[in-house]
Amino acid sequence: MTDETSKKPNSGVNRRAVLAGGTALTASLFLPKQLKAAEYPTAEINTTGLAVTDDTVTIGILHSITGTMAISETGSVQAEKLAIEQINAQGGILGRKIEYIQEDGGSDWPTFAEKAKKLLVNDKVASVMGCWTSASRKAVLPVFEQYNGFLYYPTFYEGLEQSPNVIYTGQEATQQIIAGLDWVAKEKGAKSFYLLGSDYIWPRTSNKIARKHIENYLDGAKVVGEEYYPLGHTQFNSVINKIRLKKPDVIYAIVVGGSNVAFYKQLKAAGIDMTKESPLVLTISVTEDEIRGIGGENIEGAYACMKYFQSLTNDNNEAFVKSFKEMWGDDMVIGDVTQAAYLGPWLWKAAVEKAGSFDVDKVRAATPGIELTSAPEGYVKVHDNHHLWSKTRVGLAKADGQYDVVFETADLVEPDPFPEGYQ
Amino acid sequence: MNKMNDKYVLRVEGLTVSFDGFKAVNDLSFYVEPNECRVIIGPNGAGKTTVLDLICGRTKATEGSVKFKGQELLEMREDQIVHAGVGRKFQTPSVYEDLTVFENLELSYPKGHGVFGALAFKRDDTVKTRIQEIATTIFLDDQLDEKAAYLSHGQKQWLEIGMLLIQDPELLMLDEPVAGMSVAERKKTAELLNRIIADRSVIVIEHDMGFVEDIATRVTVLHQGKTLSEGSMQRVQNDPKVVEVYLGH
Amino acid sequence: MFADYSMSELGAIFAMQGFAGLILFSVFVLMALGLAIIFGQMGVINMAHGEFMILGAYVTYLVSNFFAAYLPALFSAYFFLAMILAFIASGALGLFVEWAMIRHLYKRPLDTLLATWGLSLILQQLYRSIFGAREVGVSIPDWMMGSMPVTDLIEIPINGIFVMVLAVGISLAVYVMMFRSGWGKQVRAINQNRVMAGAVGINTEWTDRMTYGIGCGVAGVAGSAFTMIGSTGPTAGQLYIVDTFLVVVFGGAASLLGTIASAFSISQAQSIMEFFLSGSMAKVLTLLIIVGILMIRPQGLFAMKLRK
Amino acid sequence: MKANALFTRSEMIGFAILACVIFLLLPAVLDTFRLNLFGKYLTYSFVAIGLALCWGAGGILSLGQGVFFGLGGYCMAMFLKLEASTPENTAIQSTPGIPDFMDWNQLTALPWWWEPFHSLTFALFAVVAVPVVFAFIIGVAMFRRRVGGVYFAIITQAFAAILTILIIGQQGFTGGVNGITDLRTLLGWDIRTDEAKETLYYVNGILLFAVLFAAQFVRRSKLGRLLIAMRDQEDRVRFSGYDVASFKIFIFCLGAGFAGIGGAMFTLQVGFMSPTLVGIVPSIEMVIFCAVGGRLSILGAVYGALLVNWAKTTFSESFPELWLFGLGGLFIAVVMAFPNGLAGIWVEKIEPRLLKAFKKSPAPASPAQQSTPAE
Repeated sequence: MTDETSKKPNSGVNRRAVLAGGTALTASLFLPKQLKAAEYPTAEINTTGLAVTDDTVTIGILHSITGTMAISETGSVQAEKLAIEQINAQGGILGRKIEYIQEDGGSDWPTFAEKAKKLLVNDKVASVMGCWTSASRKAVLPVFEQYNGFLYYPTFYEGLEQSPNVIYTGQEATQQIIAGLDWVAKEKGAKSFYLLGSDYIWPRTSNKIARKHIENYLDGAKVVGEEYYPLGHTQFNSVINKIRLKKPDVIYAIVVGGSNVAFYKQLKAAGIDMTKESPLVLTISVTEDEIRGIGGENIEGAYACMKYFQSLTNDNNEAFVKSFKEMWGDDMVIGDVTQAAYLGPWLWKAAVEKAGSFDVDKVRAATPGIELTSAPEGYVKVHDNHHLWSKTRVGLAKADGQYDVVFETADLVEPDPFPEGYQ
Repeated sequence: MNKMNDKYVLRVEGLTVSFDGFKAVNDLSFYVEPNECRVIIGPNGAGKTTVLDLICGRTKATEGSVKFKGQELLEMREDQIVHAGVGRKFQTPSVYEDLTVFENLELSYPKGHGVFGALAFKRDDTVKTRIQEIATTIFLDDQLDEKAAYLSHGQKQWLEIGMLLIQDPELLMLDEPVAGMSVAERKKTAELLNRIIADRSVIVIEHDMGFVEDIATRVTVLHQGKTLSEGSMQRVQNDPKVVEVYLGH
Repeated sequence: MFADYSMSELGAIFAMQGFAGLILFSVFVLMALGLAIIFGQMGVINMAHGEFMILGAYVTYLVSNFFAAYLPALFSAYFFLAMILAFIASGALGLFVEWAMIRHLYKRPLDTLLATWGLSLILQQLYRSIFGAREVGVSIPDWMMGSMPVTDLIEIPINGIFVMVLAVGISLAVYVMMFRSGWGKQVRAINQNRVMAGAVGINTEWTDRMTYGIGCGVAGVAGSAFTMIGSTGPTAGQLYIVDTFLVVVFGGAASLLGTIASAFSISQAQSIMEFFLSGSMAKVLTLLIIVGILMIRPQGLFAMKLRK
Repeated sequence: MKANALFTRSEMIGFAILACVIFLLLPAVLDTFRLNLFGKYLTYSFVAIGLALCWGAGGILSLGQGVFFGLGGYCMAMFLKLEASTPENTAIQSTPGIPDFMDWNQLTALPWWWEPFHSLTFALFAVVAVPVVFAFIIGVAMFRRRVGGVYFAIITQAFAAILTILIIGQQGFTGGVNGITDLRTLLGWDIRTDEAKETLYYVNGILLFAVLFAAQFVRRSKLGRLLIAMRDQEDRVRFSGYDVASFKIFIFCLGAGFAGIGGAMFTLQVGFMSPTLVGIVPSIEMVIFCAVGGRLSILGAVYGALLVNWAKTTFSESFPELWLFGLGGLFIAVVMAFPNGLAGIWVEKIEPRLLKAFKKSPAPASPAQQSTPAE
C-alpha cells in the first residue's frame, strides 16, 4: 500500500518536473502571469453547458488509433497530448486544468462522425483536436456545425473550405504549393513536371493548383504527365518507366500512406538517384514521420515543401523537440502535421484567454488575429478565414531521415482557401 | 421427325463424352421403347452412371444425340429435361435432410416451379391428397412429418423414388435403387419398382443380377464406354464376350 | 504517344516495362504461393494471410536492427538469416493457429473465413501494441537497393532480380514438396478425401498442421522479401489480401501451376495497362477482366475436368 | 401442421419481442444520440437479413453486400445532395447549382445521369432498383455459369474492390474518397435535427419490420424450403425440374434490394455516404453481423447487427487502444463456440428452459432454426 501511494505521485512529479524544465522557455514566452480559477466563475465563462468545472475543462482528441490512418495520425495525438500537459503544467486555461477524452476514428469516416457527435453531445467537450484526412474532416464538419463545436484540424489540405467551426492549423494547398514551385523553377531551372499522386481529393486538387501555376505563371514550363494510383497501391515500376520515357525535370509526387514507402523504395531500386536531381523529386506529402517508414537512405536527395521541419533552428523549436522526445522517447521524429497539431491546444488557449470565456461563439470571435510568437515553426497568426499565416519552406532529405532547410519564404504566406485563378 | 410414328421413347445415337482425352462414353447408341424396363449393367468404370448423367444433362456430351420423344435433350437445360418428362434418381440417396418427408415430396410436386410460382404456391387439398397417395406407395405414410435425416438408408431411397413418382415422368432413370438395402427392403423395392414401371419407360443401373432378372425387359452391357452386348437377360448372360469381361470374374 | 521517341528509346522502355511485369509477376507468385497451399490444398480461407506476411516483415525488421547494433560487419548478409527466421516465426504461428482454431473448422470452410478475419484484427492490434502504430523502416543492405545499368537507358533493379530468384526458388521448393515427396502425396490425398486418407493410415492431423504451418511460413518469407519494395506497418497486410485471393482463384484453386500461370497473366495485363492508362483505371480494368474470365471459366485457368 | 401460416408460435413471440425492443425499450432507455446510433446499427441489419436468406438459407455467401448497401445509400445521397446544392447555397462556386465536389473538380454542368435524381420518386425507386439490377447482372453471369461457394464469395469481394476504386477514382462525379457529404434536408425537412433523427429512427424501424415480414414470407413459402433444399442437394432440386439459377438470382436480388434500403436509411440518419461503406472491410463485417446473429435466423441477424456494433462502439470508447482484441476475439468465439450464433443460443439454451418454466410441452421450432449451418 505504502509502496503504491508513494510511487504514483512521485512518478507524476518527476514527469511534470521534466516537462516543466523542457518548456520553461515556452512557458515564459506564453504566459506572463498565472490566471486563477477563482477570478473566472464557472457560470460566467461557460454559459452553454460545456464540460467545464471549477478546476477542469474537458476537450476531445479524435484521431485514428486503429486502421491504416493510425500510421499518420499517431504523431498528431502525441503532439496534442504534449501541448495539453505543458499547458496544464503552467496552470491550465483560466485556472482550469485540461482533461481530454480520446476517441478512435478507426480510419473510417462514419465512425469519425459518430465519435465527433459523441464528444459534442454526450461529453460536451469545449473543443476538439482532431481529424487528419480530408474525408474524416468532411464527415465531422456537419456535426460540428450543427452542435456548434470547435475543431482544430492539423493537416495540410486542399483548401476550398472555410467553416466557422474549424481552425485549420496546417497549410492550405496554395500556401504549400506555389512557393515550392516558384523555388524549383527559379533555383533549379525546372521546365517540365510530372505530377503523380494517390487517387483522392487532396493530391488531385493540389496537382490541379500546381498545373495551373506551372502553365500560367511559370515561364515556358509544362506538365508532361499526370497520374493517380489507388490508395494502398504498392507497385510503381510501370509509372517509373513512364517517367523515364518523359524525362521530366521534376517529379512532383503527392503519394501517401503505404504507397509512399513502395514508391520511393522502387524509385531508388530502379536506379533513379535522387541526389543527382535528374529528375528532381519534389514532394508535399513526405514529412519526417513518413521517412521513418521509407528509410532515409531511400529518399535522400528529394525535396519537400511544407511549413515545418524538425531541423528548424530556433529556440522555440529546440525546446519543442526536446520536450517531445522526453515525453515520447528519443527515437521519435516530428513532422509538419505533428507540429501543426501541437499548435491546436495553444491556439485554443490563447483564444479562450482573449475571450475570457469557453463559450464557442466567444472563442470564435476572439480567434482571428491570435498570434503565437512561440510556435516551433516560428511566428504564426490566425487569418480571418480561420487558416494560419505561415512561412513555407523547402527541405532537402538526408540519409539520417531529417531535412536540411534550403529555402524559406521571406514573409508569412497568406492563406487563400479559395484561390482565384486556380479553380 | 414425326413424334407420333416414332416407336422409341428415347434414341441415343453416337453419344460420346471425353474428360481430358479419356472417353468415358464412346460412340454409344441404344433405343428405349415405351413401357420398356432397360437395365444397364457393366463392370465398375464402364460408364453407366455417366450415360445417365448425359441423358439428364448433368454432364455435357462431347458428341452425339439424345432424342426423347423427338426433342433433342443435349440442347436443353436440366430443368427443361425434367419438364419434358425425364426423371432421375441418384446413386446415393439424395433427399433434403433438413426438411420433412412431406416437404420433400411437396417440393417435387410438379407445380410452382418458377420463382414467383414458388412464392405463390399454396398447400391445398389436391397437393395433400397426392402426397398422401405417393407416401402410401413408397411405404412412408407414417413418417410424413419426420425429418428426412432420420430415415433409414432404404427409406431414403424410397423417398427419392417417391419424389420422382410424384412428377409422373415418362422416362424414369434409376441409379442402383437397391444398393445398400436389407434383403427385406430389397424385396419390397422390387415390388415397388414392378408396380411403377408398369406404365412408363425405365432405365435402371443395377449390379444385383437376381434383381435385374426380376425387372428387366432388355439388358445393355456396357464395357469401357461402349455397348458390349444387348438383348434379353438370357441372351446377354450367354454372350461369351460378356462372360469374359464381366460375369466371368 | 510514341511519336516523340526514337526506336532505341522505345525498345529500352518496352524492355524495362517487360521487366516491370516480371517483377510484378514474382511479387504475385510470392504472395499467392502460401495461400495456394492453404486455400488450394486445404480449403481454408485464410483472411489473415496478409498478417502472416507482415509478421515476416517485422521479423526482418528486428533482425536488421540486431545486426546493425551487434554485427555491423555482417549487415550486408543479414537478409538471408532474416528470411529463414521469418519462415520459422510465421510457420510457428501458423502451427499454433492451426492447433488452436483451424483444425476445428475443416468441415466448415466458410467459417474459417470469419475466424481468420477475427484473427487478422487481433494480429493487427498486436503489431500495433508491440511495434507502434507507425510504419517501421527496415534498412536494406545497400547492395540490394542498387541497380545494374545494362545500357544507357535500361537499368535492372537488383531487388527485382532478388524477388524473381526468390519466387522461382520457393516455387520449386513448394513443387518438390507437393509433387515429389511422400508428404505432398498425403496432402493431396487428404484434400481429395479426408476420411479415406485417414482410413489408409495417413496422419491427417499432423499433415494438416504441417501444411498450414508451411503455407504460413511461405507467407512469412514473402513478407520478409516485400520489405524491399513496400511498407511495414500493422495494417500493411491488408493491401495484399484481395490481389492474393484473386490470383489463387483465377489460377484454379487446387493447382500450383495454375497459380503461377494466373500470377503471370494478371501481372502482365496489369503492367501493360498501367503503361497506357492511369493507375486507377488500369487496376479497375484488370479486376474486371479477371472477374469476366472467372464468369466464363468459373473453375479457374487450370482445373481438372472431373467425372462427377 | 399449419403450413400456410406466416408464423409458428415461437416466431410470433420472437417478432413481438423484437418490436418491443425497437419501438419501446430502446427509445425509452436511450437519449437521442444513442438512439440515432442504434438507428445506424439497424440499417446494417437490413443487409444482415438479406444475408440470412442468401447465405443461411440459400448457401450463397456474398462478400460484396457493401456494394448494394452503398449503391442504395448513394442513390439517396445524390437526391439529398442535389436538394442541398441550390444555386443560393452554392453561390460562391464557379458553377452555382451543382454539388460542391463537382465544382472542385472543374465540372461545369451536372452529368446527365445525375439529372433524374432531382426527383424523390425516382431516387426512392433507384434505391431499390439500382442494387437489384446490379445484383441481377452479377447473379445471371455467375449462377448461370454455376459459380458458387468460395468462388462466388471471392468474386463478389472483387466487385467491392472494383466499385470502391471506381468511386474514389471518379471523384468529379461521385465525391471520391470523401463521399457525398453535407446533406441537409429532405423535401425541405431538416434531417439534422434531433426530432428528425427520432422520426427517422421510427421510419427505419417500420421499414425494418416490412423487410422482416417480406423475408419471413419468403422463408415460409415453398421458395424458402427450396432454398434450404438447394443448399443441401442442389442437383436433386435441379432434377426435380427447378431452374436452380433463377432461384439463386432471385434471392440474391432480394438481399441486394434489402441492402439498398438499409443504405438509403443510413444516408438519411448519418447524413452522408462514403466509399468506406462499399469496400471489402464493411462487406465482411456485414457477414459477421449475420454470423453472430445465427446466419439462418432473420431475427438473429437484427440482433447480431445490434450486438456487434454496440460492442464495437462500447469497446472502442472504453479501450480505444485495445478494442480490436475484443472484437477479433468475439468473432473467433462465435465461430468456435457458437456456430449457430445468438439464434442458436436462444433455441438450444434459453427457449427450452423458458418452456420448462412455463410447463408447456416443447413446441417444435421452425425447421430452419434447428438445422445445422451450411458448409
